[in-house]
Amino acid sequence: MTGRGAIRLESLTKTYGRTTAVDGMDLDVRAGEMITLVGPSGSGKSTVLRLIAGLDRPDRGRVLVDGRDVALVPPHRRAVAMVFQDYALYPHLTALGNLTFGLRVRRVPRAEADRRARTAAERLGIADLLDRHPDEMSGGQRQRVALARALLREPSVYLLDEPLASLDAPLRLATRADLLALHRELGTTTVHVTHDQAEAMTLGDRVVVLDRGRVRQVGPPQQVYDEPADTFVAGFLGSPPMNLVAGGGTLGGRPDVTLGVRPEDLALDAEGPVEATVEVVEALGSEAVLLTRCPDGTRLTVRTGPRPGVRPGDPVRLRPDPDRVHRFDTATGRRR
Amino acid sequence: MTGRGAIRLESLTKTYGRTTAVDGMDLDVRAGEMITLVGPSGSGKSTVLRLIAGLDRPDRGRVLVDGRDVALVPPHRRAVAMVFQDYALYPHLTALGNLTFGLRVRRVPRAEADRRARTAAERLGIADLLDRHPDEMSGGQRQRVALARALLREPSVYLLDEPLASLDAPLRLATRADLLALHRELGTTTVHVTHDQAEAMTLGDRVVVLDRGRVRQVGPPQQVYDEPADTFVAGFLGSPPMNLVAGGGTLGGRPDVTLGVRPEDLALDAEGPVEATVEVVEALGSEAVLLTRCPDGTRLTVRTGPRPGVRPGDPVRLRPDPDRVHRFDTATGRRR
Amino acid sequence: MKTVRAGRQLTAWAFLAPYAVAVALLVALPALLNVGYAFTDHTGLTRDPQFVGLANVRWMLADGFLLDSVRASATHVALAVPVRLLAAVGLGLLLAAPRPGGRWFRVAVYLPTVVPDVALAVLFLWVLNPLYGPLNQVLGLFGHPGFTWLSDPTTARVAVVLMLAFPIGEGFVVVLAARRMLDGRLYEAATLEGCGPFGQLRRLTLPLLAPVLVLLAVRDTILTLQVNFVPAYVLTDGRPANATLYLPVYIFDQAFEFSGFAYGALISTVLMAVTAVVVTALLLMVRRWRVLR
Amino acid sequence: MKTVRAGRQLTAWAFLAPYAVAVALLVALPALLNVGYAFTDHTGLTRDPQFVGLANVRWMLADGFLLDSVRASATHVALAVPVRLLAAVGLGLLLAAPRPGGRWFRVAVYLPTVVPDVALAVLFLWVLNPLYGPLNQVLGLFGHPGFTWLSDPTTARVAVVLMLAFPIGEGFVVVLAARRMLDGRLYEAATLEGCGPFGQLRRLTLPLLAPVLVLLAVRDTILTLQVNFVPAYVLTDGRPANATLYLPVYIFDQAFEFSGFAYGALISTVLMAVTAVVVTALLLMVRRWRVLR
Amino acid sequence: GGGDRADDASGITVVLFGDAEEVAGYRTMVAAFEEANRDVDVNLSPVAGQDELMARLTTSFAGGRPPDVFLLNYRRYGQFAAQGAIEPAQSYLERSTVLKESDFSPQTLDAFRFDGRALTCLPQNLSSLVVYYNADLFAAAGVPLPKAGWTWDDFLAAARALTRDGRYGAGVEPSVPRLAPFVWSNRGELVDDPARPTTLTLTRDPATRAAVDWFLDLQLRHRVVPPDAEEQSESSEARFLRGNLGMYLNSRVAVPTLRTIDGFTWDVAPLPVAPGGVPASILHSDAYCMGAGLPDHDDAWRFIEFAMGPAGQRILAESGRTVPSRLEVANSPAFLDPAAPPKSSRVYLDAAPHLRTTPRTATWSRVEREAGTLLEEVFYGRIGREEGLRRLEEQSRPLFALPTGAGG
Ligand SMILES: Nc1ncnc2c1ncn2[C@@H]1O[C@H](COP(=O)(O)OP(=O)(O)OP(=O)(O)O)[C@@H](O)[C@H]1O
Ligand SMILES: Nc1ncnc2c1ncn2[C@@H]1O[C@H](COP(=O)(O)OP(=O)(O)OP(=O)(O)O)[C@@H](O)[C@H]1O
Ligand SMILES: [Mg+2]
Ligand SMILES: [Mg+2]
Repeated sequence: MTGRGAIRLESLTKTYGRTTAVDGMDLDVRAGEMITLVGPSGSGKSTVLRLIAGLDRPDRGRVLVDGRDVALVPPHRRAVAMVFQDYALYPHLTALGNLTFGLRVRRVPRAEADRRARTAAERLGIADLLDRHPDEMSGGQRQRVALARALLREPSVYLLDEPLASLDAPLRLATRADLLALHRELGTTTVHVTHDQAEAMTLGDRVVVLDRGRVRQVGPPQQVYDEPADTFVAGFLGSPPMNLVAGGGTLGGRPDVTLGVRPEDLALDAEGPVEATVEVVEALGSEAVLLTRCPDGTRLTVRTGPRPGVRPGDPVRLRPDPDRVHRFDTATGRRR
Repeated sequence: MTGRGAIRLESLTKTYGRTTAVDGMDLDVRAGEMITLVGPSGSGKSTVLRLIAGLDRPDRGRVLVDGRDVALVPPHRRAVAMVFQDYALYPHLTALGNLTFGLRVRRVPRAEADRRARTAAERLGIADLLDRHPDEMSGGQRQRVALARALLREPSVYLLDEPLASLDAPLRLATRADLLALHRELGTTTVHVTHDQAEAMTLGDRVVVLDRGRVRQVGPPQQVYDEPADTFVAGFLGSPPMNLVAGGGTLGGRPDVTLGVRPEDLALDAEGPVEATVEVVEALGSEAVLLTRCPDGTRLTVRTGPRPGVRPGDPVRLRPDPDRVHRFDTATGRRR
Repeated sequence: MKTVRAGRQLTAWAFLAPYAVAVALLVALPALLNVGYAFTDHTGLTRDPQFVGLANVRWMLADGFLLDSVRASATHVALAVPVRLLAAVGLGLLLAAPRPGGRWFRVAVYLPTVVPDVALAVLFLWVLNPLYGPLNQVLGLFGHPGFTWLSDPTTARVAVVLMLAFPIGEGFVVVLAARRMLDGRLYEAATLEGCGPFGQLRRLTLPLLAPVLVLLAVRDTILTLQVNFVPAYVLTDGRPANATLYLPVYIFDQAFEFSGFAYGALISTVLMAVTAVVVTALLLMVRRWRVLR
Repeated sequence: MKTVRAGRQLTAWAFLAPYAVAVALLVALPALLNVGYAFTDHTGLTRDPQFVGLANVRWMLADGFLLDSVRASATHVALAVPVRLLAAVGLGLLLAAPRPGGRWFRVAVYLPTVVPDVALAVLFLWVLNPLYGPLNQVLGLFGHPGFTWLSDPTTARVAVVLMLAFPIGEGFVVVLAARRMLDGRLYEAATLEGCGPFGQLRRLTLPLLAPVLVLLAVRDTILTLQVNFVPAYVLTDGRPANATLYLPVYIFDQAFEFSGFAYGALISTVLMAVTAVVVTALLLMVRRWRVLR
Repeated sequence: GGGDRADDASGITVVLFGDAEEVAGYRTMVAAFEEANRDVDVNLSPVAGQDELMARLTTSFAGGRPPDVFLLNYRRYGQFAAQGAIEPAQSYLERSTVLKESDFSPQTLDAFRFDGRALTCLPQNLSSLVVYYNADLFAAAGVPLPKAGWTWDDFLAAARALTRDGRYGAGVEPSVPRLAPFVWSNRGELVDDPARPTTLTLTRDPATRAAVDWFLDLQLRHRVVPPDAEEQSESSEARFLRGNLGMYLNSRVAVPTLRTIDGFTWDVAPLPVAPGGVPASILHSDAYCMGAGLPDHDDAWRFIEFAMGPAGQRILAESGRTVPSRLEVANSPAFLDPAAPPKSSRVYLDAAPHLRTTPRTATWSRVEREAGTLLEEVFYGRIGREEGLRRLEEQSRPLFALPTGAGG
């Protein structure tokens, strides 16, 4: 807790009407850390960001930045930059105007502001759009303007709400690398929401899994992936998700234990202990996903290399990696 | 060309001011086909959809539906349903109102319209949001309302502009399956824009790669993936993208030929012919990506299983799959 | 956060307070006084007004002229407000879309608003002239003998409404601007759902513009009840047979012409109350629309 | 597509044509005639008007009273329009945000607009009373001897402006509604970029509302130049020394009191022209803003 | 209600002005007329002031529907007569079996001979400027009551004696018609040529100037009339009604209001005479006119005959507002009734021989308005006397020569 921008959420709660968007959430973000929020649609990710930014007031609980309760700090005095899920670009300004808005507010001279805006725009590949208005840009272009605008802010906390969602794959990859480099360089505390598995795994020091406004698990991505705290996390992280089989089924085990095995931990192996029939082969180019069905009706998803050499209807045998079988309490869903 | 909804685009061109969004595009979509448009941000994907829908008038070229030029058909008489990239929900109506809007326009009785809206909402998991207004929903919830609204339309053509972009991974997977099932069931011609590699590979009969308003390649997804027509397509499809090495480099070959090898076609092999040093290990949970650098400075991306057992700085040897090395003309970029 | 809000509220109130005081002192207090006068025998210049209780009210209830006046005002509002609204909204929506020549048409619609009230009334004196006026000439083309417009109660009322159907520029421009503020994307969505121009009008434009339309209706009601008085005064001054003796004209006559200051105060209090009721009713109607929340 | 558009255009024009004809026949033609009258010796009474060439124009150029009147009107517009706009916009923006008691305050701001013009003038006659009026009483509290408001040209003009600073309900409500139509998300974005309330006002609200504000300015200019005549007429009737002899009052007097019908036509033509010029200038200023495109 | 009935073919429209009491009188008269002439339907359309009347008449004429009968003040009828908007009454009167010229006060009739000979309208009353006084205040201050032939000095002395304790001696509206009788009494003239005036003569004629100065001095030097702020706070009429003003200068029009006084005794006196001058006052008279250009004037004339006949004149006299122009009624108890104040109503009749009129040109009302505006400025000391009077003459001069249609 030495650097600037350490965030602490204490039993934070926010209710809209009858919907509890955030439900008694506790979280510690170290100064300079980059943390990723993931969770199903409507689980309160955007709401958490809004509460940290001060755009909404919590119904209960506190937000502390660098140890101080910021309830009394109005949003425009919190050094926070945010990328909104729906961009929130100023429709009456050009891209350049959108980028320099905050700089001008902070009395950066026009020439200097323009220069900095141009640099940021070049980095994100929107330098030739600077005189367009938001309604003259494509979705991805708008999102890049929104991102560039936030990056120009130099805050003590970045709040990014799916900042790369509308970008195509190569651009997303490049921008992800950019964000990482920037974070290494500046060390600004960053809270980042994403739906993308790869981003969740690579773009944060830790990942927070939310479900219906509650934290399910917090930890380094690989750890959360490898040791999901419960069936919810296990089913949520990873695409395709983990195969979860109630105990005593094809994968063996006891009735009160649910066994889980990730698709990539099921190998096609003629000697494998599990017998199944291929139903669908999804070729994803770089890999393939087999949807198989065991004699007892259990469906198992298997991830293989690009050209698995099997076709729908083929009988196969599967071998779960014994080190990689997860055990959950069937009643509570918690890992055991 | 027997069913309804065959679309033919003939040298379609659309210019906004100095920007040519769509540039002499030719495309045939068979009746009942599901086709995927991919391309970098700003490459004209949304514009093509708008031209097909009749929301914009082409500057040149024609749109034919079932063989007839539809230039004279106003948009509200074209049997087209569209999901907009920015949703375009009616702010003054609840989710239910948004869903039943089109049904009511087509004089479906209120009770029947409500029933159908509820069914569609349940399918997409938004049944408990039906009395919310758009500004009371999360991003993913809004997108699902937009999708449900389009699905209720029963048109002869679906135009879907990134319909799943804001959904979390499990939901996206489920919805993708739903869309596929629906398409199999109804056989409605569908044009679909996506940034997601998995969707591009699985959700269309054919994929169309656009670049700056021009078609670069059309074909079944696996074929486009396996035999990209040029370096642009090779670099665009696949994440991480194909390693492209100018001829005569680490991968060998002639100077006028650029060689390409996909990350998954580079195996870690102590005997491999290519020598490299690991720079970064990106653990993505289900797999890992190694960024390596050869002695001549060439960077190669390698895709491996989840726990590759190497660390940054380790020297490794790589073996390209000889059947999977792509050859492109260095000058034109075209496949040879 | 509470304190911050409280602080900001304080600033806001600091700005608002002087205005509040001014309204209280310069309008509310005198208005109350005015209400007070309604129960005296004040004539505006004579001795200290004496309290006369409900005498004025009794007189009012028996006042045939007032009844005429109320009837005239009611008919007028019932006719003129819809006509003016329809014209302003219809033209505003039709001309909001860019179309060739639209600019000139917009100017043409606004033009009559620039004509001073008095001048407009004078123009209409000529337009309505039973012998040379163009209106009767046009009716003549269709074989109609024409009307002596200002002589018959019905045609006189119609004539005033007709005159006031032209200076609608403000409403027109408000509708124009509001229509242009609506998100075009919604219309695209509706179009693709099979909604034609009329469906869009009914299902999008009107609901989305509802607050603006109600505002215009409220404004026009007040305007028509209270302000559009000069042209009517000049054109007909209550004639014939009190058919156009609108309430403000009557109040004006009472307060300034016949020294019935107290009585004028009473009627204007009543007029204010009626206006307030009409406006409140309109606003309550609107509260049901979400957009105004 | 061209044909479809053409078809739709036709329908639109079919709706517009009757109005165009009506405007031409009932407003434009008479207005031209009015211009024609300006060059005759018409008195509005019986004789057939005779063409007198530029006699009226010559008289106009030499008319010292007209000069007074123009000066009065110009000062009035220059004072009243900014004051009214500032009040309407300021109050509209302050009261757009929900705040406790805001509803009542909104009603209070709208209230004076419901007071009939004539009644408002009567109220102000009392407010401005040099001995008993509350205004001088308040000044007295601050040790100021007070003014004989309606005796001095300056204070008389100020008094009229003061009176007209209250019936601003329409502009107020328009600003209120427009402000509420703006996307709150933009304000959140601006806040997070460090923009305080004043910065938001300057950088978001005012630019985004620019079209509405210009509209209000245009409207208020026309209103102030031409329509806000009844209260001024009642309150001061040109006194003192023609300091408040605003143009419409002068035109009214000319045309209706002194049988100067032709001259009245001439001045109202000029007034219309001046209004048109002012409005055009305002609108041209606005064309530079993108929002109106 | 009342006199306004739906138009029908045999009806006539009568437009006239007056305050509530007067209008009540007119209504009674119209009812009596309709009683006597059941075939004629009168549509009575009253307005309050002369300004509204002018607006009403102009719009009626411009709209092609002039009223059949309307009441006009003689200071205003010039602009109508000059336009031929009035059907001249002379020939009707000559043919009439009901009315004779000799029934009426000749000074009044003369005021309505536009070209000097033919009668344009028939004047219904002959009021004049007089002094109303609060007899109780006079008694309390020990000042002798005003009487015929009293002088300006008497007036000033009385006013001075009455001015004290927030009370003022006299109240007068600073306007040309109020000033004029003083000028005439001092043998001055308002204009250079009463028949063809081209300018006001307030400064160039020493006698006129002396009268003007005396009038202004009431305020500026002697301070016996309420100053600006006082007058604006409470009009002289209201002050007099409250018993706080010694003398109040007005015409007969004030009587209905003054009759509501019950706290003190009041009466009326003629205007004071200038030292070495002649008695003079100014005519206030309104006449019934018929709109020109109507198909027939028979019903209109019948109405005028009734209104100007004994019955009509008596009804109006009883309202207290008018001094009947019909001599027999003026001299009858209907007007002179000692029970109805003022006691000395004969003062109005005695003034008749000394009545004078302002010029009857088409632009006079405009001159009067503009001159009055500046006179008020000078009277209340808002601008200097010399400067104000100079500007007054200068600014009003072009108005005398206005082209037709250019107002005035
Ligand atoms: N203004 C509001 N009024 C009512 N409910 C709201 C409002 N804003 C959010 N909600 C509800 O609160 C819950 C959390 O919303 P939030 O936007 O935080 O979700 P999210 O995790 O960002 O979802 P997504 O991934 O779809 O963007 C949702 O159920 C949403 O419907
Ligand atoms: N109304 C407009 N005015 C000017 N330029 C426009 C307009 N609409 C789109 N463009 C430009 O046309 C090009 C194509 O836009 P389009 O929206 O079709 O891209 P896209 O392929 O959908 O991109 P994305 O994936 O980012 O949504 C872009 O460069 C965009 O900036
Ligand atoms: Mg969200
Ligand atoms: Mg797009």
